[in-house]
Amino acid sequence: MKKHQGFSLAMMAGLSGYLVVGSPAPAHAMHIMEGFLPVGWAIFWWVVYLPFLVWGLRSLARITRQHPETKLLLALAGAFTFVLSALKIPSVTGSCSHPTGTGLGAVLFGPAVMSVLGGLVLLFQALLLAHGGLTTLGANGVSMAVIGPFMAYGIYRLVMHLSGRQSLAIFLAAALANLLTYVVTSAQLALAFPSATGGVLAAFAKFAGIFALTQIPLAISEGLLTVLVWNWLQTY
Amino acid sequence: MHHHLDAYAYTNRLRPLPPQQKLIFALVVLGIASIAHPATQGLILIWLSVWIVGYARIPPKVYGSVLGVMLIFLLTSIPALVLEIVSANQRALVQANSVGGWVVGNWYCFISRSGLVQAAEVGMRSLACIPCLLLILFTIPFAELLGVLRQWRVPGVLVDLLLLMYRFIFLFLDVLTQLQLAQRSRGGYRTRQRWMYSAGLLASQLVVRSLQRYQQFSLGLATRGFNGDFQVYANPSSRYSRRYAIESLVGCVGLVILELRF
Amino acid sequence: MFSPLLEFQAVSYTYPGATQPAIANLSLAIAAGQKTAILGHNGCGKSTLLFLADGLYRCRSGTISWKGERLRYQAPILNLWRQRIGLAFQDPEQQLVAATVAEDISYGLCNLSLSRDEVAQRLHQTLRDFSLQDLADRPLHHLSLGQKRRVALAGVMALQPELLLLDEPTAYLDRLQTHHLLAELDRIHASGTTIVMATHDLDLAYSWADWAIVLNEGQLVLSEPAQQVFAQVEVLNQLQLGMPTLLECWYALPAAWRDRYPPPRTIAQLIARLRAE
Amino acid sequence: MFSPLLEFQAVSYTYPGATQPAIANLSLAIAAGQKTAILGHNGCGKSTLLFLADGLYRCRSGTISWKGERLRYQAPILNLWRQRIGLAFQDPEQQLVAATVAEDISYGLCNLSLSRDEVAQRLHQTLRDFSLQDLADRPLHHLSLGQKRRVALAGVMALQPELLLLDEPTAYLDRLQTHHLLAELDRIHASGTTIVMATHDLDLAYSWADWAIVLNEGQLVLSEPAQQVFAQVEVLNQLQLGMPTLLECWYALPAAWRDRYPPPRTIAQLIARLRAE
Repeated sequence: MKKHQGFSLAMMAGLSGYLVVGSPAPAHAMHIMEGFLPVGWAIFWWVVYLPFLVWGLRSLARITRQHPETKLLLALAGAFTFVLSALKIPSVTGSCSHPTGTGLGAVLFGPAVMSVLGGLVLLFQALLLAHGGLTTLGANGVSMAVIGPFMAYGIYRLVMHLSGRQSLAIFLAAALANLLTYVVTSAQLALAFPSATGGVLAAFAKFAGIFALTQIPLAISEGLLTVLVWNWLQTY
Repeated sequence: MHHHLDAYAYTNRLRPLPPQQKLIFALVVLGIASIAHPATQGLILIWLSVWIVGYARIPPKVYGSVLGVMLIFLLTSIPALVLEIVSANQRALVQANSVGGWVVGNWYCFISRSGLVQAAEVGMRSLACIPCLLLILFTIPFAELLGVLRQWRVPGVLVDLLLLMYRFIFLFLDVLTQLQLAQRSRGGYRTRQRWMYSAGLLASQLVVRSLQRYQQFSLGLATRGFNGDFQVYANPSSRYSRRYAIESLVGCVGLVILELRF
Repeated sequence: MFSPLLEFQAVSYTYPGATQPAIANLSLAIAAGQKTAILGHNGCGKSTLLFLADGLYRCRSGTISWKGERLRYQAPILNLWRQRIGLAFQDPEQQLVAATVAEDISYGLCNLSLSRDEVAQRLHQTLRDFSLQDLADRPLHHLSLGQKRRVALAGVMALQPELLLLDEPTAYLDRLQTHHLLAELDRIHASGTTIVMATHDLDLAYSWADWAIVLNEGQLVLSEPAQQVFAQVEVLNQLQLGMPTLLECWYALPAAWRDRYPPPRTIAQLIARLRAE
Repeated sequence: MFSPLLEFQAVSYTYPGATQPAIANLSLAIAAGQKTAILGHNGCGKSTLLFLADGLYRCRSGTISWKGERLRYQAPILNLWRQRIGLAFQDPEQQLVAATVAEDISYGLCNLSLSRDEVAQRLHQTLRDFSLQDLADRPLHHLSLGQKRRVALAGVMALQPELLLLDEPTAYLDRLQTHHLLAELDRIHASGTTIVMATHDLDLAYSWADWAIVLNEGQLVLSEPAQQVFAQVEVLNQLQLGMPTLLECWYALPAAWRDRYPPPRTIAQLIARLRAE
């Protein structure tokens, strides 16, 4: 019995230490790292991501044929997103993490454009910083470049339609896009690593639960930050 | 910030090799690593580390620290894979799978045997795949990678965007580091509230700067006869190396044979 | 007198949203083969003038012409125009686009729809001319400011313009870098390119220019041979532009000494003249 | 001899990824109340030195101390350190963060967790000191470069540092703007602030500095009273730094004339001495 208690004490200490130190663990800055997903799932997410990529590319090609200078603007937006994700912001638990910036990008440029730009940002993060990876780019692309931006754009439109309050719309768009990105990441991990007893749902609850502790404050931080940025931009 | 990671791609000893040779090699090994058995994956980790540290002469300290950071992320992700929670009355059902556990209220929390196996698999796979990514990162300059993408007929819009983004990323990183230093020199980031305020100012400055850059760059492009494309002449100065080709071919075939014997 | 290469006739330009014109009713001519300096305070319209000359801004009134042929703002004409007139910006970051030095220099060449061999040949010639061979495969963000300026200039000169416009080419450069740049400009000038430089560095303009143009608040004050401009001490002082240090020293000397010689343009000339006493 | 305000002891710093150290085994002392100029080519380590002095970079070896007290890299100590030492960056664009002039100047003050009244009072004092009242609510991107430099300097001086570090404060400024800046620096110096200026403008350093430090490739070459440094013509020429124009003119004069006077520091002094002949 005594041994058992010591063990659980050690487990509790380990768990809390883990929660404090290792914020969004395998999803560093919410990216699943290279080689983390089984090959079947890696391919699956690539296949899911590709249609969005092609669709985004088509709309980009159309825009840039008419106005070649928009390439500059898009590249600047992409570089901005990349650099923003290198910026550390404090989250309430005391750890630091990075904003995704996709919420702001989606509201400014639309979700189709972000599905390509997000992918390019992920590629740069993999090739320049070793964040994320090539095999897992499909999975990360779906969460960060497709679902996050679509959600942000939808929420922004919806809230603007319902309340007309821009600050609120921006806050919700950025915060929920951030939050949803992590929910999708959790779902991807749960699908790949279902719990032996509870299946996918239990695994999802586990992953989502663990990340929630750091991600919810972070999502709020990103929402607030985006509102701050938006308000400053209004003065220009 | 991370400028120095990019610096090695331009100064490493494998620089003269054609980027295609290095890229295809890294991608093939990455493919093998993502489906192989743990023992093969271990060999891949060792082999590619020899390439990065031995052949490319990336300082072991730098390579080690990047790998170390990855290892920390891996370790922190293990609890999520091995911990399981079931309601206390189901405890008997999972006894076979449990290495040890404890009761919290109505819940039984345990370390699962299958989870441990899974964590080991994931860990080995990541440790084999990451050096493949790092080989690309440390030895192929991004400019040469773009040349390969053009050769492989990747859509022009994509290559143009990558080219411009690469240029702008370093411009903005520079602005970001300088502005952040300036904020620190004036006492920013002292409290959490000021931290948030400072970071917000920084982000909005970046947006403003990017819009200003847009105007400046469109003038700059006009002077250079911009016609909608970003065609450049890439100078293929690389030399194909038979020695490295043989080693990579023999190595990969060896890995596949080893894999099939399992 | 001179055959004017580039000519401004009553040109005005106002920035969108501004109340004051940046360039007001300006007429001047740039002669072929000359080294022209455009002088004036920051904000006097020097950069605007260069942007207008390169067809980047569209003048609100007046005409700009090249060898008597008037500039019209249509894409093919503008492209040809900008091929003849090269512009190096104050901030080299603004015109560098590609990933490496060689790629960036080749960018302008590729826009000319030359053959690949022609591009390669001119690229290598340019790299040699500007001693950039060792930096050819270096990414742009690893270069120092002096090197970036050299690359930007090389990218402009690769297109073999007949007229080269430089906006504050020595800003942020130290003496040694300035010295190298001037040597490069001398080489470019010797090869037959006309050069116009906008600067607020009077010492530099004094030692370098044949012809000087003085602007103030968007208006032309002087456009005369450099020696004549720098002799008008009162005008320069009234505009608070000051005088080249060398000339100030020279005027400080006893009048009897000065009468026999024209003012020296370099320290070496000054020393030689003093030795002669 | 002097009471050193800031002291470097065998300090080295290498940028991450670089092979050569940017600052190598450097020891020097900045005396209170003096006007110190740091001279050297671009890339010789001037800016790095200032960043190290402000605690923005952490030195790899050696110690930096303030009035004998050693700098340790812990948040509260660094905060206090940076309150005493103000740093104005080379490019004001990279230092100004807020939207308007008043907001930017108050940024540093708000970081000090002063009371609202105190912030407002010091903000207005600073606006008055730098004659920025009229610009207070102007957005920063509408300002000219000279105005931006003034705002950047005001933002630093609002924190009332004891030591002011300036990185190339006159780069891109024209003569008139340089003149105004120097007048402002004189006021700051007269109010008791020690000033260190990194510059490659020898003419400026010669007329302004009491003490001069010469760096080359991250190493200390000279740290002596300015007059002594500028007398070492051979060392300066060997480093290809050149000489102040005024001094070159002076040395060009017949030796018999020069023997009776120390070298002039301004054109006015030169003229006065020549008149005396």
